[in-house]
Formats: sequence, C-alpha cells, structure tokens
Amino acid sequence: MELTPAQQLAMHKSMVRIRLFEEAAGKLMETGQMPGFLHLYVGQEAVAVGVCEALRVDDYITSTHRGHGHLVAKGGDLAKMMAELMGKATGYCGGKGGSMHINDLSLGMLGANGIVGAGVPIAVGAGFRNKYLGSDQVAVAFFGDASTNIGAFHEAANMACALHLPVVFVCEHNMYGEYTPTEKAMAIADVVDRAAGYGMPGVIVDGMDVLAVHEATLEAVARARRGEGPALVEAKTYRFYNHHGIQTLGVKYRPDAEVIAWKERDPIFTFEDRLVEGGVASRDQIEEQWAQVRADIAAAIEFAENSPYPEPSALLAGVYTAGGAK
Amino acid sequence: MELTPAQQLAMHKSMVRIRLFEEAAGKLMETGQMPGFLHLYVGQEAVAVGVCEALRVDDYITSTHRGHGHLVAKGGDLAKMMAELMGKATGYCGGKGGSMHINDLSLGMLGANGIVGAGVPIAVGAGFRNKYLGSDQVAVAFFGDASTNIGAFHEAANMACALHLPVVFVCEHNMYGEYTPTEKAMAIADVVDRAAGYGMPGVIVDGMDVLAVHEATLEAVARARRGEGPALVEAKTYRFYNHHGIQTLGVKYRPDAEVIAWKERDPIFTFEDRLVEGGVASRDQIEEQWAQVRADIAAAIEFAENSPYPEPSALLAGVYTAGGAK
Amino acid sequence: MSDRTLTYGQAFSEAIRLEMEADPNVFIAGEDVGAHGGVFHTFDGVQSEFGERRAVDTPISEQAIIGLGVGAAVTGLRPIVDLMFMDFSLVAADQIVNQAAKLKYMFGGEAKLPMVITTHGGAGLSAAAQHSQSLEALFCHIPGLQVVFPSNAYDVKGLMASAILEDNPVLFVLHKRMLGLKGPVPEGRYTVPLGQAMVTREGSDVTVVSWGRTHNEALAAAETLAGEGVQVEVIDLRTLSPLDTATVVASVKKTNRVVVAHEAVRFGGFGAEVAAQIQEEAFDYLDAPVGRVGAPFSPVPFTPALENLYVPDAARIAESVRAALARPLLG
Amino acid sequence: MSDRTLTYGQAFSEAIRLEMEADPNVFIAGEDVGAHGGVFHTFDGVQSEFGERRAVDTPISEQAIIGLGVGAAVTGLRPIVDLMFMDFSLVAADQIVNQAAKLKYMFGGEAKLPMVITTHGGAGLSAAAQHSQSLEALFCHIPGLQVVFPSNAYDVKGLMASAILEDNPVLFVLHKRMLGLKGPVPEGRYTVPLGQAMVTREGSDVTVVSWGRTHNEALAAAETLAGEGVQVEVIDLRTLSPLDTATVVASVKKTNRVVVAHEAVRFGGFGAEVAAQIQEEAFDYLDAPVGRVGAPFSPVPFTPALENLYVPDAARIAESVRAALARPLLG
Ligand SMILES: Cc1ncc(C[n+]2csc(CCOP(=O)(O)OP(=O)(O)O)c2C)c(N)n1
Ligand SMILES: Cc1ncc(C[n+]2csc(CCOP(=O)(O)OP(=O)(O)O)c2C)c(N)n1
Ligand SMILES: [Mg+2]
Ligand SMILES: [Mg+2]
Repeated sequence: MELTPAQQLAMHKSMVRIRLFEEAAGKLMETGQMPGFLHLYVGQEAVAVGVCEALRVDDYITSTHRGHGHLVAKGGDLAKMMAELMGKATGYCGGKGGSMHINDLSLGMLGANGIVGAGVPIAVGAGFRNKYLGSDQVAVAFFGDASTNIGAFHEAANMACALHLPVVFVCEHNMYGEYTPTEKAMAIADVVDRAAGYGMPGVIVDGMDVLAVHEATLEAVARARRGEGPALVEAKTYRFYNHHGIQTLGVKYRPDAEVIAWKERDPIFTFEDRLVEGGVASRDQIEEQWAQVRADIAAAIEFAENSPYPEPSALLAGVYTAGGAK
Repeated sequence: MELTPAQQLAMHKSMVRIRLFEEAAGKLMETGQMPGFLHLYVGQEAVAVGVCEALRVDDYITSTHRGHGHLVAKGGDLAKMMAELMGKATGYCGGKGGSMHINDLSLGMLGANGIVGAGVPIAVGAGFRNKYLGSDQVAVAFFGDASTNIGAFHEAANMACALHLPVVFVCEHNMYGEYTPTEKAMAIADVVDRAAGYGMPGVIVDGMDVLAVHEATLEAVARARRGEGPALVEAKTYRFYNHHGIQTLGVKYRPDAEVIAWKERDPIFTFEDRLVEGGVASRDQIEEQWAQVRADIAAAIEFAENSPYPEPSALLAGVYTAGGAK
Repeated sequence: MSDRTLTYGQAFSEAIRLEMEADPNVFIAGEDVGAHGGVFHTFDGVQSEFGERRAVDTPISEQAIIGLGVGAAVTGLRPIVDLMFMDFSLVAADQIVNQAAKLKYMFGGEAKLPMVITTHGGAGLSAAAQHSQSLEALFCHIPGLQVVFPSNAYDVKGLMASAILEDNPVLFVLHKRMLGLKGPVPEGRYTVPLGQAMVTREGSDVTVVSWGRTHNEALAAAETLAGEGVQVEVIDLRTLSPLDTATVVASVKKTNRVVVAHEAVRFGGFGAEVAAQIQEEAFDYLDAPVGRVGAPFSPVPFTPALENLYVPDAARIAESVRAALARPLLG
Repeated sequence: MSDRTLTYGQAFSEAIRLEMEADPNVFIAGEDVGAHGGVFHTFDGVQSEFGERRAVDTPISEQAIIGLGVGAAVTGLRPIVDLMFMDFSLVAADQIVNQAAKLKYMFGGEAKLPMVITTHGGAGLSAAAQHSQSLEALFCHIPGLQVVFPSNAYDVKGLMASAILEDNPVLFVLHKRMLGLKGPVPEGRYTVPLGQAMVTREGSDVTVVSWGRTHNEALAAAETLAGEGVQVEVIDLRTLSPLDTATVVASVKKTNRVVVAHEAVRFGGFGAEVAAQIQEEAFDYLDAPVGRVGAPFSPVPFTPALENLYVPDAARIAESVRAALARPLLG
C-alpha cells in the first residue's frame, strides 16, 4: 500500500514532534525545571512513528520507561505531556505519574512503564479484550532489546501465541540496556530469533527507516486484525542520548565513533532526503513543518510553565475508584 | 562411548528403584500413611536415569515438584526419602520439606521445588559457582514442558547463555502441565525450538529410551565441561499416573488410549527387552534386580515407619544458621 | 437465612456464575480454571456453562495472567484471574503491586481497573513451605488493592459478588482447608459489602478479632471459654483492606480487652496493624495489651507433626484470651 | 571515631571491597554493577579492583539474579546480588521469599545460604510510584530473611560487612536519597552487628524509633523539640529483622511515650509490628498510645509538589511527638 504524500509528511511531522519535544524536555531537565528521570527517545523516532502510522486510534499500545515517543506518535497532546513531565496538575497524570507513567487512554496508549517488560503482559490483556469482544482492534507492545531477557516478556509472548491474540510485539533494538551492551546480556544478536520459540513470525527491520518500519508493521497488524495471531517486529535502532539524561558523546560504555556513525543515519534527516529526492516534499515544506512543531513545543512549554502544581488535596485522590458496577 | 553391561544393569536398577519407590509411595498415600501431595515420576524413569548416568556425584542438579526420580537417579537414599515423604525426623529434611523439597546436598541434588520453574535459576547459580571456581563440574536443571512458559525458566536460560555457564537444561516433555495439554499452553510442539532464542544448541530425544537420553546428555555435559556453554535436551516422555496421586486411566483430560499407548513404550520393560536381546543380561538377572529393589523398598518403608516424627522443638530449628564467616 | 447449604468452594463458583450471567464482560482466566474447574474445583461448572471464551485456561505464567487481567480491565472488561496457590502471588508480585494496584493513581486517577485476583491460601494440607502461606499482610500494605479473606460460605458468595462488581483490584483469598465447609447460602444474587467487619458472636468480657480459618478457631475458643464463664465477642474482619476499624474499636471499648488472631506468621503480620490501630484509638479503654496470636517465625513445615503445632488453633487463642483476662487492672 | 569521612554510598562499596579482598568466594552480580559501578555508583571500583569474574554484569533478569545467588550460595560461594531499585524486589519476590528465605528450613536445616541482596529504596528523587517504594515490611514478615536499613555511612560499612559475613540471606537496603551523605568511616575492616538497635540521642521525655532516612528526620525533629524543652530519645533500629525489641522497650520504660516513624506507607508498615510489640511489652509504662508516622495510603506521587507532602519528615514526626506528649496522664 503506497503512502500518500500527506501521510509521509504527517509521519515526518510526527518524528519532528518527538525530536523537538525530547530535546526541549532534555534542556528543561538540564536547567532544573524538570524533576525525575528522563529517558529520551531521540534517535528512535522512526520506530514509534512507523509503527503507530500502521495503527488506528482505537488500537492499543503499551510502552516502556522510554515512552514519550510512543505517546507522541499515537497522537499525544504535547502540552499535557510537557505539563506532566514538569509535575503539573494539567499534565496527563495530574502530575502524579511523570515521564515513566505517561499515558492517554483515549488514544489507546496504556502507559509508559517503569518496570522493564511489565507493559508487555498488559498489551496481551488488551489483545485478549479485543478478541473477547470480537473486535478487529490490535494491541502493540513496545519494548527494548534488553527487556526481552525478563520473564514478563517471555510469559506474555507465549501467552499471546497460545491464546492466538491480536498482539504485535515491537522490539526496539538499540544495542544497550542502560550501560550494558546487549551482546553481553544475550548470546544472540537478533531478538527475532526468539519468535520461533513462541510460534510466531518475526521480522527484522531497519529502525532508522520509518517507511521500512511502517511496512513491516502494517503486515503484522493486518495479520493480527485478520485473527491470525501475534507477530514480532524487531527494529534496529539507536538512542542518540545517554540511557537517561542528555549526554551524547564521552560516555564510558559507548564508543563515540559508534554514536557518530548512527547519527549519520538520523531517521529524520535521511527521511527528509528521501522526501525531497522522491519529489514528495520540498525543503521549504520540510522547514515549515519544523517551524510548526517548534511553535507547538513552545506553546506546550508555556502551557506547562503556566500551569499550577497539584493541590495538596490531590495527594490521596485517585488511589481508588469510587463506585463500581453495582 | 559404549556402556558396559554393568553400567547398563545399574541404569536398569536405578529405573526400577524409581518405579518401585514411587508405586510404594503411591500405595502409602492411598492408605493414608503419606501426607501431602505426591507427584509420581513413573513413566519418566529413563530421563532421570539417562541424564544422571552422564553425571558425576559432584555435579549439581535442580529438580521440580516431580522430583523423587531425580534424587533416586542421583543416588538418593531410599530410606531417607521414604521417611521424608512420611514426615519423619529421619527423613532427608527432618520431615520439614516433604516430597516437594526433598534434596541431598552431598549428592549435589539441590532440591525438588514447589514453584514451577524456580529451580532453573538455582541451577544457573550452581553453574556459575562451577565456572567461578574453575571447576569442570556441571549443573543440570530438570523441568517440565509446561514450566518453560514461566518467566524464571526464560531468565535462567538466557543468563546461562549470556554468562556462558556449564549448565545443561533438561526438559521432560510429558505433554501436560497439570490437566492442561501443553499444546494449549504453547503454540509450538517442541520446547527445543526455544533453544535458539538463547543461543544454545538443543536436541530432542526419545525420553522412553534410557540409552538415547544418556547419549544426548553425555554430549551436552561434555560440552559444558569443556567450557562451551549451555545446551538443552528435550526428552519426550509421559507420566503414567495422574498429575498427583495414583489414578491412571479414566481421567477427564487424557484419553485412556493415549495412556495405554505410552505404557506400551514403558521405559523399563523396553529396556529389559533390549538388554536380553542384546545379550547384556538374562531374564533371571533382571528379575534378581527387581527382587533386590523390592527388598530395598521394603526396608525403606520399614525404616520410615519405625522412625519417629520430629519433636516439637524441631519446629523453630533451622530457620537460620547460627554463626557465619566471622 | 436460606436453608439451602453450599460449601465454601461452591459458594465461590456460584457467585462467579451468577455475575457472569449478569455481565458479559466478566470472565475467568488462570491455570486449569477452565476444563478442570480449578485444582481445588472452585471454578467447577464455569466453563461448562460459559464456554472456553469466558473460562480461559492459560499457560503457567503468573505474571502474564495478572497482566492479562490488568490489560483487559483497563480496556473495559471485568477479569477474574486466578493464582491457584497464594504462594504463587510472589511470582506475580510485580504485576499485582507495581501494575494493578498503582495504575489508576499513576495515570492521574482516570483509569478504572475492575479486576479480581483469586487465590487459595493457608496451611493444613501438609503442602509445605511453598504451598501453605498466608501472605495477606504483604498485600494489605499496598495502596490501591483491597484484600478479602472470608470465613464461611455465605460471605464467600456475597463478598465475591461485591469484588466482581467493584471497580478496583481486589485480592480474594479462599482458605484451602475450608473449601468443603458447608453453610447456608441463598440461591440468587446478593452482595456482602467490602470493608465491613461482622460481630459473629456477642460477648462482654473480651474481644477476639480474626478472619479466614482462624476466625472459626476463634469461635471455637469462645465456646470453650464460655464454659469457663468468659463471654467472648468475636469479630470476623472479612475484608482486611480497607480495614473496618470502627467495628473493632467499638467492641474493644465495650470489652476492654482484645486478642487479634490470624494464621499468618505473627511477626510483621496484619495483626500488628490491627493491634496498633486498637491501641491508638482505644488506648484509654484497654485493660490489657492487645494480644496477638499468629504462626511462629518459621516457614510452614511439611510434616503434620509440626504443621499442627504451627497453625494457630482454638487452644492457642483461648490461651491468649486467658492471658489478657489474667492481667490485673491497674490504677 | 575516625576523622576520615566517606559518603553513605562510598562506605557501601568500601565494605564490599574489603570483604572481597578477605574472602575470594565473595562476588557481586547484578545489572550494571560491574563496568558502570551500579546505577547509583554504589559498586564503584569493584570491577576495576577485582575484574569481571568477581563483579558480574547480568542481563535484566531479577529472578535469575536472585536465583544465581541462591544456587551459588548453597554450593559454597558468598554472593552479593543487586536489585538496583527496591521496587524490583517484587519482580524477584518468589526467588527471595519462596527460595532464598525458606531453602534452609525446607531442606531440614542442613543447607547454608550466605547471600546478601542489595537494593536502593525510598523516595525523594521524583522517581514516581515504581521507583520510590520502601517495601521493608514485606520482607520483615518472612522467616529466614534478615533485613537491614542503615541511616549513616559508618553503619552502612559495618552492617554490610556483617551481612557479607553472615550465613543467612540478608536484604540490605540503601536509601537512594542518602547516598551522598557524608560521615566518619574508619579505614579498615570492622563490623556493626546485625540485630542491634542504637540509641542515637538520649532523652527522657519521649522515644522516637526509626530507621533509614526517617531516622535522620527523627534527629532533626528531636533538635526542634529540644528548643521547645522536650528531651527526645532517638533510636535507630538499623536492623529491622531480627528486631531489637529490648533496646526499644528499655527506652520506652524510661520515657513512657513513643513514636515509631518510617518512610513506608503507614498502613501495614513495619511500624505496626514495632508498635504492637511495644504495647505488649511495656503496656504498664505507656502514658500515651504508641504513635506512628508513615506515608499516607497512596502510591508515591511523581511531582515534587506532592512527593514532599508524601514523605514523612521532621515536622510530621515532631507533630506526632507533641500529640503523644499532649496526652494527659490518666488514673
Ligand atoms: C524490572 C526492572 N529491572 C531493571 C530496571 C532498570 N532499567 C530501566 S531501563 C533499563 C534498560 C532497558 O533496556 P532496553 O529494554 O533495551 O530499553 P532501552 O533503555 O535501551 O530503550 C533498565 C535495566 C527496571 N526499570 N525494571
Ligand atoms: C509458579 C507455579 N505455578 C503453578 C504451580 C502449580 N503446578 C504445579 S505442577 C504444575 C504443572 C507443571 O507442568 P510441567 O512443568 O509440564 O511438569 P509435569 O507436572 O508435567 O511434570 C503446575 C501448574 C506451581 N507449583 N508453581
Ligand atoms: Mg535497549
Ligand atoms: Mg509436563
């Protein structure tokens, strides 16, 4: 299925939104305006965007500690995101969740997650719900390469296959789990080698190429919608910043040359070249998109900065839901 | 490596010991003399014996809820086992562990385990110890087919491969986990398909054929001893009795015909035919082995029956070890 | 009260079947809960009535079982997910504590998480240290969860109905030694509200607060003590979290002496919270320290010879009550 | 006391390095504990001194990390295995509670399980609900474990040395907000015995029992209250299990009033056990109910605006002490 120019431009814009949102958040953190831990998604934009472009609003996704990109790609509101990261009452979680628990149920985004691998069984639950209700909605679980070493991932992958649920597993293989090279944490190079152990197909895709990610995901999603069960998509990608925070070069565990080489394959800039070379968009159009997003981000920051912190009374609100199905 | 007649007879005897021990325990349970849950190993004798014959006394094994066979095969003392199952002070655990926690550290048998999959990481710890100390001892983890769906199995298998430890994973695929056919619990037929996902070799072997099991294990063990890392051996086998207790036919979840067909492949009787046909042993010799074991079992029961229950003072003993490395 | 009797286990499956009839979004999932009806047969009849779609046998994957519940609940279903033995809650503790319990709060209060986690706790079957625990204290400490532990068939059915209708995650514990215990159970749907303790025997001399199987030991102890001229008021907490402190404190203000008894290990057990609250709220009314009865500080032993000593029973409760009564009035 | 100072975090790695020098069977394993020195740098210098063999980076596999410790310990090594954040103990709860804690007992008492599980607990970094918990109550309830939670650099080093030398599994909790806190730490090997509380400030009017970061808040509260003419005796439990009841009770018998303060959620927290024991053992000495200070019944909120309200501090402890003192003497 050919993507229209409009779709391709939308994908480009979505990637730029992630990029600029993250870099703005990183700066705010640097200057002490953003509390807590920030795991920036920069570098991996093609994955979230390529995948989410293959989804409908009513499809579900679960995410990770590195979750901003997934929410932006699913259509998240930048202002509510920025406010949440700043701990404001107007944020997505009223300031109670922060970066690691950001979510938008109305967009089917069932949450970033602070526990490695823990979102994957939750996606299986959403997939179960879809099948249970006879709906053709799908559920996508995003997770990192190193997260596939944790039991929850395994149980979830197996259960989705055993129960034949419409779940697509998207592994973002960025070669590291925190500061440990993944090659030290697993004796295989490709996470896709695990798919056969659950009885699902798996495919490796260039995670720096948004169109490739999109195409591979489209197929996996279509299969799941048709009731043919789960599949795994492994996107080879790279995070441009440190595990958390904004350092790029000069970290002990990653050679600078490696970082630089991956940055040369920047998923946004390479896509822009293709858009221009393919006659899909002009440089001006692209610049215009950046400008629009810059304005959106500035507005989001302004909104967040001008928002109040939650009242003390919010502390105990929302631990339980009042009422029930009675 | 050819097995000597003496070795083959020893393997036969070991299988008979398991068979008669289990059937005696089953009878005692039936008549109310044995408390708790009994998960009988009958039918799977060729696996424990084939594997343990490939091990040294100083190699380690971890076991499962269905653990008596593994301890017998590792050289366990039948009297102490029987006493433990009866909850007597003279039992392996002083009556505190029972069937699901039976162990013999002096034989490297690090315990049956009541939690599915939980023994597997412990075997990895023993394998770590071997490598750490530069020893050529290996560690074997026994586990059931259905246990491979639990996270602990996955984490342990991956960790052993990532750290390149001398661990052999032995899956006893008896087609069921409790009352659920394994084909409903996983979308793959062979657990060995999971080995590649960790980066270790895997082999399927006829779990009703003690020599085949032995041969496959020998190779995996030799590899591990040489420092070449983990391997997985999947033995296709069958439990002749119910998940726990002694019912055979007439259970709801397993067709009688299936049970009968597997019983025709009884690992002990088929091995006896081979011993006789191959001129390794006479029928009389074989009958003599059964008689010896029968006497051993009778003595074990007598020992257990005549043993006292633990004193009340034992209740709080052994929660902590006194002293330390100070 | 109805004259129809059901067992504690049957009352459980009846509650499930009635609520599944009433709401197509309620389903059960867990190991062997479907075709086999659960290892303890507490799900008997569910799959035969509702089919495999709504009574789902899962792989042995406790983390994914709870995760399946979380994901299904947050997207609109009302899952009942089973953990078989309470000990296995430890395998799934992250999904229960870090996910199910906290999700709503972390998400800013918008999410709804109507799910029931069912399990079978307690000792008494010679099932040893990994199949006999009473771990309710762990989950009572976790904001976002509710914890229910009934002592009779009537309450099992009514509390389970409430749990299913509840919009928050509930950990519902059945005591596996009580499954065959019969009691009157009305036929139709009814609820027993969560969070309400019940005075199950009135008395004026001393209060015993308990739950689950130990509650019935408390009743037996009260009977024995009645023969000694002591009138024991017995309270069955039924729901541990939220705790019905008011009912407990009202009783203690009347009797001035109290013993809290449970099967779990005494040290760090939930009885400590009950005791701490009683002395906070009824300090001036107490004529003796709040007594606590619980298991000693060891894993559950296998052999009946030791397990019988381990599990707190009526005799130990009576002993603790006598100690509370023996205490002279001061001042 | 030495005039050399180290941070709380440095004292930890120094204890490890000294014990690793002394015993070749001691090693560390966990996520990023090797090359990176731990996410909080509490293992800094270990791999550079002892190499990859004895400072092992593992996959993200908390169950297998603890299992590795159990298997290595029962076969003769002395593992130190790390869980990074205390919240992740829930991922590994089965291996900690059902395996490590119970193995020796289930095996009839013959096995030896010398292992230390290290982790970083507590709030105060805006790390939200899954990276900020104080879950010590869960593990104190488990027979077979010991639980240590130090409040200063000197104790960190001495208690960690004891934990490594100990033949039983120890859960060793560092508070992640205290890692940079400096204090005097002697250079060589020394131990602080497990199971011994310490009176860290003497006083005659009221006792405050605490541990970890909250202990230091208790000291601050005592300082404030001294200005109001109140002499507070402060006790740092240091080890929570086994609990040094004797030291606590002796103090309460002297002061007749007591507050137990901790950072964990108050409901079902370990403070309940301490309070319950105090009223059991010092009932006649108490002039006021045992006060308890703990976090409210909610997950840890992310935003500093709420987290600061959530975490119990000196002001709340002082308030609770004043309430205990305000209580009139009866009788
Ligand atoms: C259960 C658990 N263990 C450890 C951590 C700490 N942690 C957070 S992110 C991370 C690395 C995850 O690596 P990967 O899955 O590859 O994702 P990436 O960060 O590379 O995007 C770790 C170890 C955690 N949050 N949860
Ligand atoms: C964590 C956990 N979940 C569930 C159980 C209950 N259980 C005991 S044995 C068993 C089936 C195991 O099947 P398999 O691994 O194939 O071994 P088999 O019984 O067939 O030998 C189950 C579900 C358990 N003991 N532990
Ligand atoms: Mg990664
Ligand atoms: Mg099986």
